[in-house]
Amino acid sequence: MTAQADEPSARDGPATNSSVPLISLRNIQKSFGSVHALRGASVDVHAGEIVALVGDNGAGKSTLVKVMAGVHAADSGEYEIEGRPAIVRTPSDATKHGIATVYQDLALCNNLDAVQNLFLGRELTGSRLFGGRIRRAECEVRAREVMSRMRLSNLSLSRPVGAMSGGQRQNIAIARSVLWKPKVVILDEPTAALSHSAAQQVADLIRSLADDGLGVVVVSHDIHHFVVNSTDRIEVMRLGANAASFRSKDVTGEMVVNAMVGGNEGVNLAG
Amino acid sequence: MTAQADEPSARDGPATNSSVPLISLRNIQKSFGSVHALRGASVDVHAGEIVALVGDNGAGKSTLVKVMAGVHAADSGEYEIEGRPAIVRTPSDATKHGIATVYQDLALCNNLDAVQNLFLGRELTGSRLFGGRIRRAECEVRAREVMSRMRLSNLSLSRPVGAMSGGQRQNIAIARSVLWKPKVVILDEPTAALSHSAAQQVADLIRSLADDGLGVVVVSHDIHHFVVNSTDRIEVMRLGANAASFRSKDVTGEMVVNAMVGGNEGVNLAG
Amino acid sequence: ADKAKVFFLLPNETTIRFESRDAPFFVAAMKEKAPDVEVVVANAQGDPSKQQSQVEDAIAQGAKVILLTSADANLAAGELAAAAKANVPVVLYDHDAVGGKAAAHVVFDSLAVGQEQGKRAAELIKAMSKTPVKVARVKGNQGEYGTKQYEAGQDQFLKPLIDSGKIQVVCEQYTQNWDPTIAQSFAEDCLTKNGGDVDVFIGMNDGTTGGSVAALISQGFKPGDKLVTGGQDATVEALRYVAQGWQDNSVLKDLKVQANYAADVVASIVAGKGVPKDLINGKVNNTFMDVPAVFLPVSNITKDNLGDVVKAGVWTWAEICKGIETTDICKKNL
Amino acid sequence: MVSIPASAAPKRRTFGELLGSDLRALPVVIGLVVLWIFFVVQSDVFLTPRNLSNLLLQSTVVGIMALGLMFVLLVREIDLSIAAIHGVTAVVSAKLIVEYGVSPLLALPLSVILGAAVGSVSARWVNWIGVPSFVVTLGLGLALNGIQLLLLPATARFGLMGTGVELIAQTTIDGIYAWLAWAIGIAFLALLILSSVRRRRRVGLEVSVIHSVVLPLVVSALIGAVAVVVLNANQGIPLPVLIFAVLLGLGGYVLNETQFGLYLYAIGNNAEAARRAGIKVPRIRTAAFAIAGGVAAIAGIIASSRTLGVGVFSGGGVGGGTLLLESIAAAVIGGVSLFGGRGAIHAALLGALVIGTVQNGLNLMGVKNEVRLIVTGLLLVLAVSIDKIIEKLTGQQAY
Amino acid sequence: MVSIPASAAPKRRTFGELLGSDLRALPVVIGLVVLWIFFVVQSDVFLTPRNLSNLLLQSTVVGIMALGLMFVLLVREIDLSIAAIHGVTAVVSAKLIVEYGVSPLLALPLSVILGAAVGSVSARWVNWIGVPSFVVTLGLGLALNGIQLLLLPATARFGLMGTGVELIAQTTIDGIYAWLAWAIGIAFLALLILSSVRRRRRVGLEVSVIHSVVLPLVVSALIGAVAVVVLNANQGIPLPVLIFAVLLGLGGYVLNETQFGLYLYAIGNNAEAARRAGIKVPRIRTAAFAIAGGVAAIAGIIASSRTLGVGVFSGGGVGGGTLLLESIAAAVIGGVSLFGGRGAIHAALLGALVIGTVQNGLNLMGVKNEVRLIVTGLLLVLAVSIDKIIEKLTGQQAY
Ligand SMILES: Nc1ncnc2c1ncn2[C@@H]1O[C@H](COP(=O)(O)OP(=O)(O)OP(=O)(O)O)[C@@H](O)[C@H]1O
Ligand SMILES: Nc1ncnc2c1ncn2[C@@H]1O[C@H](COP(=O)(O)OP(=O)(O)OP(=O)(O)O)[C@@H](O)[C@H]1O
Ligand SMILES: [Mg+2]
Ligand SMILES: [Mg+2]
Repeated sequence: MTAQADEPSARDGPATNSSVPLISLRNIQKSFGSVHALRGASVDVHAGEIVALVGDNGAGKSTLVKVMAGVHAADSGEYEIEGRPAIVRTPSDATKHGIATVYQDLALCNNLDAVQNLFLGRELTGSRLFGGRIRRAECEVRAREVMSRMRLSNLSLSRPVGAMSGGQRQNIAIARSVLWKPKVVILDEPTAALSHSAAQQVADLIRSLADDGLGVVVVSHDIHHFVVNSTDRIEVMRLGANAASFRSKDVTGEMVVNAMVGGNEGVNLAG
Repeated sequence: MTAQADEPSARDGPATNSSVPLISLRNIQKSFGSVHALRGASVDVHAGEIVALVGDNGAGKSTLVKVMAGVHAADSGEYEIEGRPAIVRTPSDATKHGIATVYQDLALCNNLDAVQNLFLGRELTGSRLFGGRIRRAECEVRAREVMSRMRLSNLSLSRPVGAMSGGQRQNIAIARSVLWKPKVVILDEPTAALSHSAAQQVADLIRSLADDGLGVVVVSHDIHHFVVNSTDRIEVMRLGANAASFRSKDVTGEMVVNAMVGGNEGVNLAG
Repeated sequence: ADKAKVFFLLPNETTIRFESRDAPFFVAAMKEKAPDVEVVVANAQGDPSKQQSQVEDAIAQGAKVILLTSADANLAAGELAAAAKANVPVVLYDHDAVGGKAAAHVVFDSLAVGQEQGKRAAELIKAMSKTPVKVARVKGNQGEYGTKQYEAGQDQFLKPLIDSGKIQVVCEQYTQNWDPTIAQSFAEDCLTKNGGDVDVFIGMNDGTTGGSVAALISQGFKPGDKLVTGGQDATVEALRYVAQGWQDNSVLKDLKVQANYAADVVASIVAGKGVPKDLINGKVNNTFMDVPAVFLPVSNITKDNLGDVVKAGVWTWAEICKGIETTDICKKNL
Repeated sequence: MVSIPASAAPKRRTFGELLGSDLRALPVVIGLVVLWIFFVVQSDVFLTPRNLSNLLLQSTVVGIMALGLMFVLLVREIDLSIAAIHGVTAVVSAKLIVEYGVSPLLALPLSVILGAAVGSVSARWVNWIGVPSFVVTLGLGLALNGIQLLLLPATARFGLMGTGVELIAQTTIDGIYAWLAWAIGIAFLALLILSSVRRRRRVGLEVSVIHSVVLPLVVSALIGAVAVVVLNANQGIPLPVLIFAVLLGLGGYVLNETQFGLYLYAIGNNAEAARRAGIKVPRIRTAAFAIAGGVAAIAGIIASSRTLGVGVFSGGGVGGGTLLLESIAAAVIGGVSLFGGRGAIHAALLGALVIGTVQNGLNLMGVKNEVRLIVTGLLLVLAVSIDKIIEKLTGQQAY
Repeated sequence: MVSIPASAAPKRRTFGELLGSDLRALPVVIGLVVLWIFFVVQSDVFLTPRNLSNLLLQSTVVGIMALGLMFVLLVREIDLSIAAIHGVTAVVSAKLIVEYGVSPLLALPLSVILGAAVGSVSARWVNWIGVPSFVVTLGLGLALNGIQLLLLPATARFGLMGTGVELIAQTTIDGIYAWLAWAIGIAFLALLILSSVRRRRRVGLEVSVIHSVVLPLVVSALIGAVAVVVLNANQGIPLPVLIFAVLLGLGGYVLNETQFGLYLYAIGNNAEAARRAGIKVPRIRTAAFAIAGGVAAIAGIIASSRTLGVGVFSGGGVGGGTLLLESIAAAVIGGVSLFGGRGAIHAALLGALVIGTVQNGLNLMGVKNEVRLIVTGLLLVLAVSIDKIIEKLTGQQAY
C-alpha cells in the first residue's frame, strides 16, 4: 500500500535539481509510549524542489518534521544529508547542516520581541572579549529587510510576540526560518493562521526559496490550492507511513485527498 | 468607509431568522496599552445564521471574538443580547447567556485528557453532598457521541491533550463548544489546523448548528471556499473596524479579499 | 532623643527567656538605677548578620553602651570591632563574644552550668546498681559556644564513668537549633534502637530534656521509669516535670540577679565611672583579650529544693502547679 | 492504528503507560524501598514494628502539612505561611483551653477554622492585587510569627498535659479495632470503585474487572493490612496516623473524583484556559489556600499534642524553619510540581516517608551530626533521582 | 494603525508603555520610597548619611546573593544551596588562610571558583537526571552544611582579624576617590550607550538623543552622585558597596547586552523553543547555577569580612535560615518571577533595599520584637502591593 516516489521521477520534475537529495530520511520509526506515530516513513528533499507533506490529522506529519529537525530522535531509520549518513538528534545538529524549520506550534519565546525571536540562537554578536554583545542595530536592520520582503513592514519589532495576533506570530516564525541562508527549509502548516493575501505571499516566498536552490518541505492541508498549485512533489502520509507520492502538476486535489483518506489504496500515481 | 449590513438585509437572508439578533455588539473599542485593536467594531448574530468574520492578520477579529466571549472587557461600546443590554465582562457571563467559543489558541489544559477538556467548567456531577463527584462514565459516553458525530471516534479520550497533534487538539476544542446546547457558537479559525476532510466535516457541523436555530460566528481565512460557500453573511474587518458587509451568496472571493485589503474602499455591496 | 541611649541586643526568640524575662528585668533595673537613660531592646532572631546590623544601627543612633547577648559568639567579632571603632563600650550579657574588645561580661558561667549538670547526673548514675548504665546524650546546637562549654562541664564528671565502663553512651546527638521536636524524635528513635533499654537521658537545657520526657510519655512509660536529667533554665514546664517525677533537675540561673548586675555595670559606665571594679570577680578570655567578668552563681533545682525558685521570685507555686495540682508537692505548697 | 481507538480496550499496555496512570506512585515507592534496604542493612532494629510505628508517627506532621500545601502548589501558587499558621493556631487553641478553660472539643475545631480563614486571607490578597503568593505568604507568615509571640504568656509556653489534647497523640487503636478501621477504609474504597463500575456498565462502557476493581482493592487492602499488622505488633494505630490516613483518603477523593479537584489541575496548567471555561479561578484558589491553612492547623494540633505543649517553637519558629522547608520538600519529593498542575495525593505520604525514613534511619545508625547532614542531603537527592531515572527509562511525559 | 509601524518613531508614548521598558524599575522604587517616607516620619536619624550608609552596607550581602540567584530563577530553576555555598566557601577560604597560611589573594579567588564549581554540580544533576532543582539543591545544601561543620576546628570558629580579609569590610573609598569611582562608572555607561547609538546611526536607524542618551546618563549620574554625596558625608564608599555596584553593572551588561543573557530569558519562558532554536540549554543552565554559586561565595567573603570570622552560622546555619529566605525574597520582591523568564537586574538592588530598609527602619524605631515581626511582614507585602497596583493601573502585561 505504501508507494514511494522513486528518485528518478522526482528528479525529472523541477528545473534546478541535483541527483543526490539534500536530505533523505528512510524508514523512520517513532513511538511515544504506546502511540506509534511513525511506522516507516520516508522522505527525500532535493535542491530547488518544494515537497508537500500531506495527510490526515494525526498522520504523523509533524512528527516527521520534528525528526527531520532533530527535535525528536527517531527510534530507528536512516537519515542522510547530501548522500552521507548523518546524525541529527538535536536541533543544533540540524542547524549545523543548514536545516531551518517553522514548527506547527511556532516555538516562539513569548517574552521576547520580534527581533530577538527572529535571531534567537544565531544572534549577530560582537567580539567574544565583551561576552558576545549582541549587535542589536544590525539585527534590527536585517529583521526589517526580511519583514519588508514579506510585506510586513508595519509589524512592530519591539513588542513581546506573546501579545501579537495568531497570524502575526506565524509570520514571525516564517521570517525566522529564512533569515539566514539555510539549505533546507521545513515549514509545518505555515499558512494556517494567515490571511489569504499573506498566505499568497508566503507561497511566493517559498517558490523564490526553491528558485534560489534551497530544498523546501511544506506541510499543508490546503490541498486544492496551495499544494497542487505551488509545490513540485506531494508525499501523502497515512497512519505514520507513506501512502502515495505524486508530481504536483500531474494531479488534482481530489486524487490527493483520496490518497489521504485511503480511498485509492495501493494506487501509485507518481511518475 | 465602514458599511454596515443593516439588519433588514441580513434578515432577508437565511431561513430561520428572528427580527432581534441573538447578540449584537455596537461600536466596540478596545486598546492594549498603545495598541488600539478595536476602533468601533460592530457585529450582529441572528438565530439560524452563520456570520463570517474576515480580515487581514491583526485586523482585530480575535479581539472582537474575545470581547463577545467575555474574555476581554470592551473599553466602550454596547453589548446586547436578544435586544436587551447585557453585561458580559467575564467568560462565565458569556456562558450564562448561552455563548460557546472556540478560541484561536484553543485554550485547552494540556495536562487533562480529552473528556476532561471537553467538559471543563460544566462537568456532569453527582450530588453536592459528595462534593460534586464527577460522573465520569456519563461524560465519557456523551463525549463519544459528539466525537463520533464529528467522525473522530478513533481519537483517544484518555490521553493528555498536550500530547496530541495540532488537528486533534483543534477538533477537541470544536467538539467542546457544541457539547452543550448553546445559543450562539463563536469559532475563531476553527479549521486552520484541520485536514481537508475534517474541515469539511466542521463546515457541515456548523451548518447543522445553524439549521438547529443557533447563531454562529466563524472567523476564517479560507475566503474562497469556506467563507463564500458555507456562510450566510460576511463581515469584513480592517484596522479594528468594520470595512464592509456582504451576503455570502452575492459575492465572490475576490470581492471579499478586495474589501479586506482596502481595494474597494467605501463600496458597500451588502443587501 | 535627648536621653542617653543604651541598647540591649538579644540573640534570638527561640530562647524565650531573653525576650520575656531578661529584657523586662533589665529595663526595670535601669529605670531604678539610671532613670534618664532610655533602653532600646532589639532581637537578632538568631541571625548573626542581623545582629551586626543592629549594632551598627545602635551606633548610628548614638548609643552610650551596648549590652550584647551575641546571636553567635563566633560571629560577633565584627560587631565588637564596629563598636570599638565608634568608641562605644560593649558589655557582654550571658553569651560570650569571641575575638574583640568588650568592657565587661556578666554571665552565669556556662562551664559551671555544665558542671552542675554533669555532677548531678554522675551522682545519680553512681547510685544505680546496674552496670553499665545506658545513657542517651541529647546535646545542644552544634558549633555554638554554649554547647561546647556545657559539654565540657558535663564531661568533667561523665568522662571518668564512661572510661570506667559504668556508663555506656548508647545514643549521642546534637539538636539542631535546640528544637524540642527534633530532640523528641531523637529520643524516640534511641529508645527504639535499644529496645527500650535506655536508663538515662542527659539533656543540656529544658527544651532537650522536655523532648525526652515527651518521647517517654508517647512511648507509654511512667514517671520514674527512666531518669531524665540535665535541664537548664528552670522553665515552668520543666519544673512541673520535676514535680511530677518525669525529670530530675534543672539548673536555675536567676535572671533577675543577672539583669540587676548588668544594670549596675551599664549605669556605671553611662555615668562616666567605668566598670565598677568591686563587681568583677574573674575574667573570660575571648581570644582577643581577658574580658573582666562578673560571674554569677548557679544552682541546681530538684524536687527537694523546688521552693528555691519561688523564694527567688522566679515563679509562684500557682504558676508551677497549674494543671498538676494533684501532685504531692503541689498539694503541700498550694 | 496511530491513535488507540477509544472503544477497544487495549489488551497489553506498556509498562510506561501503566506508570502513567495506575502505578504513578511506583517510582517514588522504589526510591523509598531503596532507602529502606539501605537502612535495614545498616541497622537491625530498622524493620522492627516498634521502629516502623515510630517512623510513621514521626512522618505524620510533615505529611499532613505537605498534603494541605499540595492544594496550593497544584494551582501554581505557594504558601510560605503554613508553618506560621500551624504555630499560631496551635497557640490560640492552647490559650483558649489553658487560659480561658474552653473545652478542647470547641477550641480545636475553632483553630482549624481559624487556619482556613487565615489561608483564605492570603488568597484574597493574591487574587485582588496580584502580588505573587510567595511574597504575600512570606509577609503574612512573619506577621503571624509575631502574633504567636504576643499570644504566649511570660512562661513562653502553654503546657497541654492534662487538658485532654495530649490524648490525641497518646490514643492508639489496637487489636480488633485496628482491623475494624482497616475494614471501614477498604469498604469505602470498594464502594467508590463499585459505584463507578456500576455506572460505567449502566451507560454501556466496558470495564476490566481485574484491572479496575480487583487490582486496586487487593493492593490497597494488602498495604493496609501490612500496616495494621506492623502497628498492632507495637501499640496499635496511633490516632495521628489514623487522622493522616483519613485526610489522605479525603484528599484523594477530592483531587481525583470531584469537580473542585479537577479545577485545581486545570488552573495549575493553564489558568487562562480555566477562566475561559467559566471556572471561577479566584474562588478555587481561595479554597486551595483555605484548605492548606485548615490542614496546617490540624497538623498544629497533632504536633502540640505530641510535644505536650505549645511555645515559640510551635510551627518551626520564626520564618517557619525546618517544618516549612520539610513540608514543601515532602510535596516536591513526592512528585508535586512547583510549576502547578502536577502531583497526586500519594505525594504527601511518600514524600514525608522519604524525609522521615532518612532521619529515623540516621538516628538509628547513630552517625555524627556532620555526617548525618551530608548523608541526609545525598539520600534525599538519591531517592528522587531513582524516581526520575525510572520515569525516564519508561519514557514518561509530564503535562 | 493597529500595529505601530516600526520605522515611525512613536512621538508620544503612554505612561504604561514607558513603564514597560525604560521605567520598569519605577513601581518598585515607588514602593521603596513609600517605605522611606514612613520611616523618615518615624525616626529622625533615618535620613542621616550615617544611617543611609549603614542601610546600604547592610543590604549588600543579601543583595549580592539575590543577584546571583536571579540567573537561576530566570531559567525557571531555583537554587536552595546558595546559602550553604556562601557558608562553606567562606569556611574553606578561612581555613586555608588561618590554618595553612595561604594568602587571601589566592584563597579568596579560589573560594569563588569553588562556589561556581559547586553550583555547576547541581546544574549537571538537574540536566542529567531531570530531578527538580528544588530537591537537588536542598539536598546539596544540607550536605554542604555538614561539610562546613566538618571543616571547622574544635573551637567552631576561624577568626579573620589580622589576616587581611577584614580589610574588605573596613576599606572605604572617600573624598575625591569616591568621585573617581563614580566617574569611571558613568564613563563606562556612556561608552556603552554611545557605542550602540553610533552603531544604530551607522546602519541608518534613527535614534532619539534625548531619550536614549541624555536621559539614562543623567538619571544614572544623578542617582550615583546622590549616593556618593551621602556616603562621603559619612566615611566614603565602603568596599562591599562598591563590589555590589560593580556586580550590578556587570550583571546588567550580561543580562541586557549579551547573547548569554538573552538565552536566560528565552529558556525561562520556553525552554523547548530555546532548544529548537539550537541553544544549548543544559550549558546555559549550568552557567546560571555556576554564576549563582560563585556570586554566593563573593557574598560569603564579604559577610565573613564583616563579622571578622566564620563559624557554624556562616551561611545562615543549617538549612540556610534567614539568609536563604531573604535572598530569594529580595529577588522576588524586586520583580523576578519564580516561574522564569522575567526580571531585571535592578531587582537584586531594590529587593535587598526593601528588606534592608524595613529592618533598619524598625531597628531605629526600637519597636518590640513581636510588633516588629508583624510590621516587617505587613511592610513587605505593602511594598510589593504598591508595585503591583501601579502595574495594574497602567495596564502592564507580563510575558
Ligand atoms: N493581549 C494583547 N496585548 C497587546 N496587543 C494585542 C493583544 N492581543 C492582540 N493584540 C494586538 O491587537 C491587534 C489585533 O489582534 P487580533 O488577535 O484581534 O487580530 P486578528 O484579526 O485575530 O489577527 P489574526 O488573523 O492574525 O489572528 C494586533 O495588532 C495584535 O498585535
Ligand atoms: N509528544 C507526543 N506524545 C505522545 N503522542 C504524540 C506526541 N506527539 C504526537 N503524538 C501523537 O502522534 C500522532 C502523530 O502526531 P503528529 O503531530 O505527527 O500528526 P500530524 O500529522 O502533524 O497531525 P496534524 O495534521 O493534526 O498536525 C498523533 O496521534 C499524536 O497524538
Ligand atoms: Mg501537525
Ligand atoms: Mg486571530
